[in-house]
Amino acid sequence: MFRKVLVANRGEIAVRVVRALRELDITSVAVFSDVDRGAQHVRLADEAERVDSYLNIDSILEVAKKHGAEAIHPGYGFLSENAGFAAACEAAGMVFIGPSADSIRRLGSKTAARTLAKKMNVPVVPGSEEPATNLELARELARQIGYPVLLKAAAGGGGKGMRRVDAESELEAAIRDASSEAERAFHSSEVYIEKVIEQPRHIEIQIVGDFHGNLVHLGERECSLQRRHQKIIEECPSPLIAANPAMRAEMGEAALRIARAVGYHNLGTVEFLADGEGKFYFLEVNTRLQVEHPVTELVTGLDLVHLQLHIANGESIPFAQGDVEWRGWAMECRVSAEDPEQHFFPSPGKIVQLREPAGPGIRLDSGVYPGWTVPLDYDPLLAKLITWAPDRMGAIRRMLRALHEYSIVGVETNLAFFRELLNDAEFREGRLNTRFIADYFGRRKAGGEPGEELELVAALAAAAHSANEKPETRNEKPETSAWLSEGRSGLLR
Amino acid sequence: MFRKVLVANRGEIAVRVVRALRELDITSVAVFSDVDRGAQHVRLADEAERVDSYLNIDSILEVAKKHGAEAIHPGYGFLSENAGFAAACEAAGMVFIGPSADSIRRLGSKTAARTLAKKMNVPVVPGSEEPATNLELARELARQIGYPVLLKAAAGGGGKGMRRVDAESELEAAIRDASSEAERAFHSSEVYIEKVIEQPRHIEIQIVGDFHGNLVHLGERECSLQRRHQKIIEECPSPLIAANPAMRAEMGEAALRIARAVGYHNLGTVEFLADGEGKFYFLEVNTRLQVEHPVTELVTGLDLVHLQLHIANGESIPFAQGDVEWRGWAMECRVSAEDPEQHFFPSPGKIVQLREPAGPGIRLDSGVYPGWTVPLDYDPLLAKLITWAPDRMGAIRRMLRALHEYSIVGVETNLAFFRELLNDAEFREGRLNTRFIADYFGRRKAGGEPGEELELVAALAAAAHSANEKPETRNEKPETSAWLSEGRSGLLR
Amino acid sequence: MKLQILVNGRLVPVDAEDVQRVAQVEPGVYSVLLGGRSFEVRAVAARDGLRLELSGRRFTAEVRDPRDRAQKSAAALGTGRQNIAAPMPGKVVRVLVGEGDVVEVGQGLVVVEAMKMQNEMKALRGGNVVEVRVRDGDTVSAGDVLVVLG
Amino acid sequence: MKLQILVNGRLVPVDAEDVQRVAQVEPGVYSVLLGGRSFEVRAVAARDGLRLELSGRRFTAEVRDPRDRAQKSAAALGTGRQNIAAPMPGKVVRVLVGEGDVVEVGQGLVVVEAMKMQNEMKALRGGNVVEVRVRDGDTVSAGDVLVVLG
Repeated sequence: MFRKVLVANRGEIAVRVVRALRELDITSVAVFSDVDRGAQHVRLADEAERVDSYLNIDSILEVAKKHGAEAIHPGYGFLSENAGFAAACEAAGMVFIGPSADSIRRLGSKTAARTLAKKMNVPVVPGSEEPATNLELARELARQIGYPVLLKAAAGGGGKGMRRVDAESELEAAIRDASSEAERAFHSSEVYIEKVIEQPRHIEIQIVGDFHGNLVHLGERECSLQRRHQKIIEECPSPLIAANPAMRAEMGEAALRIARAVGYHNLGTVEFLADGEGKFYFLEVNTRLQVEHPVTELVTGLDLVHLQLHIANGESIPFAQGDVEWRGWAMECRVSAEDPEQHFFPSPGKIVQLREPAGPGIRLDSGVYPGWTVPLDYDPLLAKLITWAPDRMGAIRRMLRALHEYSIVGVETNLAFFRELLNDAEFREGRLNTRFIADYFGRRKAGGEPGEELELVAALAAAAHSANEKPETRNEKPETSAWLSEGRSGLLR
Repeated sequence: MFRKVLVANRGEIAVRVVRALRELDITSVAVFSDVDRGAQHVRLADEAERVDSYLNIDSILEVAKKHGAEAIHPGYGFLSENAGFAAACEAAGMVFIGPSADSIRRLGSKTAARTLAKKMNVPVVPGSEEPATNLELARELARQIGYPVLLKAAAGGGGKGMRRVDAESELEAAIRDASSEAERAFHSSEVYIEKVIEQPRHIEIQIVGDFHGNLVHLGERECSLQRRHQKIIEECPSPLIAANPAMRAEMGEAALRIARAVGYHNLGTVEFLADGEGKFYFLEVNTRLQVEHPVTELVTGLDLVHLQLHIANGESIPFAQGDVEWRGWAMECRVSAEDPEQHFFPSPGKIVQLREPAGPGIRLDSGVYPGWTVPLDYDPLLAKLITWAPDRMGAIRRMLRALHEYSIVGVETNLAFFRELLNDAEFREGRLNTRFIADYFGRRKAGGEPGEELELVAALAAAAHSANEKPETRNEKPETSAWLSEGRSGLLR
Repeated sequence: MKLQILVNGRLVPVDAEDVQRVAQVEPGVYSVLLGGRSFEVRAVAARDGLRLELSGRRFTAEVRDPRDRAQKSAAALGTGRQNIAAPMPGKVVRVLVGEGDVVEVGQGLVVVEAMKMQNEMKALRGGNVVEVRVRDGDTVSAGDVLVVLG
Repeated sequence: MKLQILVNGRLVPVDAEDVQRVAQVEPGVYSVLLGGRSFEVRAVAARDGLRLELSGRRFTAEVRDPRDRAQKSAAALGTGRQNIAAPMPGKVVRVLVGEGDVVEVGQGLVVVEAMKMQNEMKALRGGNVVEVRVRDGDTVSAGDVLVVLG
């Protein structure tokens, strides 16, 4: 097995990979940008070195060489789906922990992937084969497909550069926004157009392949709950598939057909849209570890990051398709520094108080700690709270229990919003679709008044607090109460 | 289901039960002694009331009535195996979440339980039927059985009032210590004598029964690693049974025979000693939830506290013996405020810094938080760190990873000692017995010098710390650095 | 002795003895037992008094105390009703209106990008644009006024 | 500029610039990057300087600084080699020796009960009992001298 591996990422996923490396007795090398000097992944890694950016291939490879790393784990986002990076690793004699540069290239472009899917008899959503390079072409393509249509960045992922367009009048503005967003996110403004499937569910299949031609699927994840086209709650199994068990094998086989076509190895995820009747359409392939991989781990009992490392090391997948067992139900909430009351607007800043949930059936993959300042520069994801229980209702109740214990003070978060969602009748019935969150805001009831009891409790605590803080802070501004001042002296540099 | 349940306990187990109650939408009522006013179980419960002692039946029942609780969960220790308490609950119209007072009575006294076990053809360790009420009798009994012998408190548990006696010359002092310890712990000085089985493994069977006559065993736990006759590492499966799978059914059947004989319901644990050849001897029955129950939960996928509540509510066990499946390997370390370098001497005090492990395969059942003062008055158990993995080595490595992240500053703990043990070759080979820890101290190697690099790192941190603390603490004693002073102002009362 | 606490703008009288019974369990974290029920309150000092979190709800509180009053009124001045401010730091991607324009409720005014997401600042109510304080490419801090509506 | 730090009794010189590069991540918790390796150090002030935890090891450290010296030497006096002290608070269950007794290494002197466990304080080396400062039933605090051996 590798003796040393560099983790080319940050936040909770870098922490998760560092943990896996330690469990396999592999020395971990973290990289960090200036704002991340004191980040959790740097604290937990064996070695750490500064890079000017998580996107700078040269300086990452330089660190890898300097530290004698044998392989590089890209995590998700950043360079994880960059074929050039995969190729550069190989060129530098470094193992890229993921699929081949060729697979990334062939599956990375959505248009190319669509064509391949069609060729492999995997149903796709009607849409344009080539990117809409100019407004005229876009208008024409949109007319052919018929409104409403969806604009998507060709190189994209995570909903960046995505726009729904209901009428031609909106097309020009939407194209402009989508392209500029795509340009910023992926350095490619290419956008293409596809038909909107109404009330679709987002269901994806986890696949894994090795260098010896073994390809297995690990079942599905349903990720229909999305805001800004980004997933916020994922689960395994999918309520839809739990009701139609045959779909798992069907979709799994479809996913494996695409993987086989490119001789895929390591982890990958094939995303589908599914409609009410259980018809499903190929969406795209994510050629990397997925944010929501833990729900699959809790249900199958497999460790996907361990698996990635063994496979990259040339080992065979130690089980066959028939050995994969799905036990119970797992659900994940993506805890982010954002404000659901302001269109999920990001809310970076300092975490002045943090209490994390624990106990039976709880897994917390977090990238933060008390006193950590969530930087403005990156995605607002703070942690992933995952619960397991024998059934879906058990997982939901356990999630509510964990959310009750979870407290983050200093930045806005979506914790309270998750509590609401998990109590929503439609959510509990598993009637999900990708518009669920938007629709929810439509039927959302305003929270009632706190009531006199809570006001009295608040008053008592406020009185106790000021009685308590006065001695130390009489001569200071309120902001600089004892524990905040410690926090402020944060990094000594 | 019950609407409100009182938890007659403290520490991690009270927290664990409060969590289960919340997951079942049951209102939880915590009780607390004066030193526990700010304890974690009080913070997490819905309701809380002071009692003068966790052993005071009347005041606990009074609180239960006042709060309108319908049932009482006793946890482990304290009143959990007190038949009088179970009876008093019933008399007060309160459901006692555990077996009947009659079962507790019949299985609670070790001598009575031994007799019953014999009657049910369950092998027992040769020993005295009646307690050694006086020294003369003790001498005679010990001679009959033959040295070495073990003195045990008749009412006891957890090794309290236990003494090994290798020769008659030591008998008098041992009897004196054992009786006084038993008197203190259980208000009964009765001690009995049994043969010492050399190199025994401690293996116990988890049983569960309902009011409808269903009785199922959930497999074994091996708890051979003990200090002061108290378990510190437990695992499921037992390495011995993993090597001799037939033993699980054998021991399970033996355990169920005893349970059937008393019409047992709710959770119980039947403890055995097993020797090298896989012969096993009945030891005792614990008529309550066991400290180490989580390893069974992680491997079977069952929630034992949920199960206790459903059963106490009159529901049937929702599965049959054939449905119980054991998946993977779970291991637990009991993290305590004690100093392994001083014969595991307890070390109460204030936790000034706390970092807890998290992530894949980790479960932490903790009763403490940063700033909590571990009281002198109770058992030093702080938290239970449990890991799950597909196999034993995976569970061990994951435990080491978690221990690497785990840091408790302010009180002595056994964290570093667990790191040593888990790296011990004999432990990794699963060659366990109840003398393992004692023997380990025999072969233990002294830790090497830290080396210049670590000394330099320490020096740098020390310089940074004093540079950092000076401004705030120039005029204060070193103890009162910022976060300590906050802690000191701990409880406002 | 009674203390007067301003909670969400409402005066709540509390007994000093009850305050004594509140337990500080961690810095800024208070355990309150009231009528046998257990509550945990998290308090953080803010410009305008205290911000509290309790049972997943937010409260603002202010202990009646001469020293605090000055600060508060000072803070109050900061919040003009007509101003469209940036809720967080970011970069102005595109200004959609010019001074003198008439805008309707919900109309987009400025697009700000932060944490890799574009966010359109919308008009909270109809009116005309009195002032535009930013232009494309500007970097803005939280609270910076972007546009003033008359 | 070099600072002198006393680590486990050994003087270790450090560069002021290197100290500047140490990151305090939490109160009393320091992230040190040295030669590309990542270390986390936890520091707590104690009577006799600083107690540090690092890679699961314990260190004592003292920054050479006139103000500290007084405190330290004062503390030093407290630790007599002949004293058998209670490592923690508890209750004396039984005194096993009397003044004048000759004791051997490992011989039991006093039985103290704490946290529901009986613990026998043993002689660290042979000698004779100069003084017995406790009797059965006494309550003792951590550091209280129980027996003095000559």
